[in-house]
Amino acid sequence: MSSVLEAIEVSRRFDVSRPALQRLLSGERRRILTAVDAVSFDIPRATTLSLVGESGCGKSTIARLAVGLYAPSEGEIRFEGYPLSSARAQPGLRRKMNMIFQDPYASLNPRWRVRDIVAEPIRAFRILSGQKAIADRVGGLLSQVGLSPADGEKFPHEFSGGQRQRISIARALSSEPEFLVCDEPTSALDVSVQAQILNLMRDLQQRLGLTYLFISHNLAVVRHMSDRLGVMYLGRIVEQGRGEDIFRNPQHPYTRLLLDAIPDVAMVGRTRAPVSGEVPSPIAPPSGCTFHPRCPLANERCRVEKPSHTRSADVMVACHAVQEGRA
Amino acid sequence: MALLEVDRLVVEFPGRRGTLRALDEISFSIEPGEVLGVVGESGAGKSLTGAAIIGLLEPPGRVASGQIRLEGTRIDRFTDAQMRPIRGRRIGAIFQDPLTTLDPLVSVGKQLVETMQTHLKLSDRDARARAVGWLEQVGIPAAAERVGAYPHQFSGGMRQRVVIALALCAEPKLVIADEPTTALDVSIQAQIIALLRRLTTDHGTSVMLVTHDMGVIAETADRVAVMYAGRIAEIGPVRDVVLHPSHPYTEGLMGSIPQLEHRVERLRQIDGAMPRLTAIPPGCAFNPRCGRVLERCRVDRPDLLARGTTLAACWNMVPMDDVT
Amino acid sequence: MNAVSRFLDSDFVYQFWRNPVAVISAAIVLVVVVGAVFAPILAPHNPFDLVSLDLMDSLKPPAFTAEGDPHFLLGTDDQGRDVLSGIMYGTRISLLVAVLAIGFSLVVGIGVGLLAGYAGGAVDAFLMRVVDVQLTFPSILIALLVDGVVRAALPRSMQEQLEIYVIVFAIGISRWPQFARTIRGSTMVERQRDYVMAAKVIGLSSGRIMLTHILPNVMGPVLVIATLNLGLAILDEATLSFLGVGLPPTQPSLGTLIRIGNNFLFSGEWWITIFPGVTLAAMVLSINLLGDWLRDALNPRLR
Amino acid sequence: MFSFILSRILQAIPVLLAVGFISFAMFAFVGDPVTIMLGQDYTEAQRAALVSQLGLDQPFFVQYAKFVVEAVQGNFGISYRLARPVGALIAERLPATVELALTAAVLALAIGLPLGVYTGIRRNSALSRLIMVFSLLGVSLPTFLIGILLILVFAVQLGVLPSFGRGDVVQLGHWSTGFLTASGRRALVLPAITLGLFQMTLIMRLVRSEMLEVLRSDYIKFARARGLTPRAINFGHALGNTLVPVITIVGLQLGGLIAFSIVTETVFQWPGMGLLLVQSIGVADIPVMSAYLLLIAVVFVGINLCVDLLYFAVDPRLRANR
Repeated sequence: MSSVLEAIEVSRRFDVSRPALQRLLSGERRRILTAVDAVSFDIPRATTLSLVGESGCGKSTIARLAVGLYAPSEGEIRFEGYPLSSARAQPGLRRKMNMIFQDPYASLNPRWRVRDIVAEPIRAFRILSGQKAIADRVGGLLSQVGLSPADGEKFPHEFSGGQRQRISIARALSSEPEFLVCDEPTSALDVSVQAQILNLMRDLQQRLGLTYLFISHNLAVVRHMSDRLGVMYLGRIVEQGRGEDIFRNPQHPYTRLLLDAIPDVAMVGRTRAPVSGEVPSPIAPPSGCTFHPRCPLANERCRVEKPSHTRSADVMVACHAVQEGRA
Repeated sequence: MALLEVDRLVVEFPGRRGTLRALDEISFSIEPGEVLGVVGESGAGKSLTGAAIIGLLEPPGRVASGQIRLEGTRIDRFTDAQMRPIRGRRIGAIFQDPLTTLDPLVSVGKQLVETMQTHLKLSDRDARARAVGWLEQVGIPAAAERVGAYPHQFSGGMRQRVVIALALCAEPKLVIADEPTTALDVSIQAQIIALLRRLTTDHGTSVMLVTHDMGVIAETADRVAVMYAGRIAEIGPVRDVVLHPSHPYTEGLMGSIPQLEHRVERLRQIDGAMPRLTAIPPGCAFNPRCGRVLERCRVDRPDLLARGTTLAACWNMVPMDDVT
Repeated sequence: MNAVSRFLDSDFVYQFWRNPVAVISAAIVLVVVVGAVFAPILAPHNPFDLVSLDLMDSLKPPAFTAEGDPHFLLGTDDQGRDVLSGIMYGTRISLLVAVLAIGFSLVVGIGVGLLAGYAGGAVDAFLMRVVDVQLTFPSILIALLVDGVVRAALPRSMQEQLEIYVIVFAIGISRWPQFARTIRGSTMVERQRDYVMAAKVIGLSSGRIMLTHILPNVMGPVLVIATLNLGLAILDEATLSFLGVGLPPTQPSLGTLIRIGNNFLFSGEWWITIFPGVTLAAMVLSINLLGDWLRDALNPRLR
Repeated sequence: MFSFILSRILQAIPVLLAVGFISFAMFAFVGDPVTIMLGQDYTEAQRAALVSQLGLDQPFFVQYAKFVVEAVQGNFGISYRLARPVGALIAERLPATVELALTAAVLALAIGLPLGVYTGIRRNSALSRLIMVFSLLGVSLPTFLIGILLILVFAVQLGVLPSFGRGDVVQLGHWSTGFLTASGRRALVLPAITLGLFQMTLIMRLVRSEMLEVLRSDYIKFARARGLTPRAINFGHALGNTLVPVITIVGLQLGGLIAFSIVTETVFQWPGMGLLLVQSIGVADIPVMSAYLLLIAVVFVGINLCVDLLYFAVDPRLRANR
């Protein structure tokens, strides 16, 4: 099984310093935000890798890195075996990747008709020529996502959130991609609509053999969608492996914390044990293992030494406690 | 006697193309010390219900008919001046986004002192001491030093704690919490819910918890009201509604939530979307999406009917032989 | 439903008809604009036709006063020119200058704003610094100085015939920063939106994204500001002409007419200056009221 | 905070240099000062002497550097029109303009601010609507027309106030003031109203729209939900938040009064800098124009600094971050 997308030790930093003059006068140093810190993963064809974590963990930055909207500060991303930047330079490869966004109200240009929105990638890549051929294709795509071809004449504001997300999916499919990055595609939707979209995405994956990089903060959604799973905390993937394995036997203390913190309808009447502490600022992350201030298992080594990834069963974990068998 | 009774409440928004009924004859009550969850999709009217109770509907919205009774007194016809001693003192409110609900230019201590002194006879000294006490109660570390701090000096989760302190500091009997955890990360959510639960139990405060998150309701509420298109579809003890839903909408809603415990190939889905207020179908508002639709569902609007401990607005509740 | 009937049925049109202030303002603007544009056809006299002027007709009071002449509805000036016709031709010039000037600053402002907002970084910092500095100077001062400098730089022989372009340039250059800042602000918002991301993902060029995606979405607010600025540009032109550095008496705008009439104010011939003044005020007031209404009507939060 | 102010001052220097460059470029490229100063008849020797005296034979940037050095010392060259040093001319006229602008600023603030707050809080009352209509009139009427109308009514018809000039002035060192004599104060009334009216309506409308914006915010809603009195909400919470964005614009508007006085001074023949500028522009007296431009730039840099300091007083978010 070949991998579609591969990330090798990818980091991405942002300079969030104040203007140079003020920094000089008050004698403070540059402030660098490390959004993604030496992250590696690969996504085999026709599978879904999900990244999950709280806000500020870097999952959306990875989504943008994966489609080339950001360039990595360090490390390399390969798409279909080519370095991403050279793959992006070839239209024939570039059209094989596309993206679905979080906010169905912002992801469609409000001034464009739906048919033009969906047709834009077709025109940009010159996949089809002739008004008739394009119109037929757009109609087909709209039917494929559960809308009517006649909906192409309307503007985005005439649709509900779920329908807009379907339009967004139709647009993503119109470049005939093999790889889709889905950045929180359902977190702005109500649950009943979320179920529709998740089902649609799985149907499409099976029918078209799509490969997904699926970003979400919702563990239950991630569990439903993914083959493989990466749990992120402050720019690092702290645990990565098959979804089944991680959910059955979470090893990293942060993964356990997340699982405990999720309210679940099945938990009716039970109260969860709340975890203390908050996510620290990624500009000044804690030393050593960045999770140590909130970790029940932290010891002196965790405060000093950054844990490396080790394989434990089929799962990669970055935790001293797990490695030492203290977990 | 129930602390709060809402009886056939109708809220309307007069507009150019006729009047929109945003809340259509909803009835429920909240007992002292009880947590009532109100759940529904966006646009179902759950936040509006809270705004109507506390008398802060955005114009041109107005209570068109029905009653709201607080400890037996009708408050739905009260003027703004009459409502003022009730807001904060008898009904507190918690809003969704802690980043925007605190005045950025006034220190949190001053906001607390101001709220308490508006409603309780307190000297400056006592009010200040109590402000520190409240910050301690909601779990702000080093409360005595931070009482003079400004909102931007707190993180999102800490600010929501301050908001909770502000809502409770004049010791109301009822708190309306409108999506109090939606803007927060999951691990912070759990802390805030636990805090709210603990404080309201300690002070014997009732809570109306408005949220779209069924999980939050399941672990927090005593009873739950499920809203759909401005109406209450089902209301009952949380365990019964969650585990044995009576209304087809509730049933669909529960099925569509992905579960952590077990993975399914496909989620149950309710096709279509909730109707806009301008196009609510006759009869039961859910009938076009319902898998168990009957002939009369398209014509008559069902009232809340009892089934065991829950009430559900569904004609399927009526045993067949009762149908004439 | 086709586009026209859909527009007529829209909330926008509905709100317009429900607001008497907006309707009256629109009516005034319409009357003034029609009178100005069709002045050569509609005006009772041609104030530039020297043959038809008769000094015997000079300084006649308006027709509705005791000594008025029914031929001259609003009286005549010291040259015997019909004040009403003068106003119609003057409004024509005032409007022409204002529209051209605002058009000019819109083009500059939109270009700079889009570039700054989309490019960000150093380009943005530099352009916005320029905008900030210019915004600290009142626009009338900029217009005055630009007008003075350009005129000093032009050969004397060309000054008269280029005057109207000089003043368009001077007013236009004094007003672009506002547009640039507004466009830049909304461009920065739109740039972050996912539909722009979607266009970037499929590899569209920045120019194409700016023109086909961002521009249509940032035009709304700037057009409202342009309406309000149209009124201000009319005032700018009038003020420059009043200060004597605007349009010459051979091409009299409303401002020129007021300045000329001002000399007769103390001798009792009030109509020469008051009527152009009232026209100016009514037109600008109506444009401002209309612009205000437009802003509120298009801002859904205020409803 | 000190570093913040220092950085603001340092940032202002390039701005001043840029404006200085424009002023200088006006000097260098517009018109030929030699022809203007010598008139029609001159010999080549006279011309060459003047050219070297003015330094016009030196490289461009050397000239610019000299210009900057001179300008810092208040030396702006000789007026073509009046053949006197521009620095002295401006110093003579400065007090008249400053006193006029100051009076107008006090007027605009003292009336505009409360009216803005009132119309913001009582947005639907009849009085508010009336005030709003009048305010639009204030924005729509050109300043010179207001001046003319005021003269017509108070000077010509009623004859109670003078229509031009400054009245009697008292010399205090280098400063001539009209505040100290009755005729000086009387002469100030109409020009100050004319100048202040536009800014007043602008400030009022700005305060009102900001106030409305703030009153819609979540924290005001939350304050109402806590049962605070309207007084506490309007003045304890809404007003402060209204002032934050208003400060910048009001600061700049009031600074603009100095420049706006051009029109007022022309209408009332007020012997200030604005009148001087208008007279200079008419005959392309470039040194006066460029000196005026620089002076206005300095005024604005000063005002910007004051605005930044005011922010510190009002907004705790700044105090903590710097």
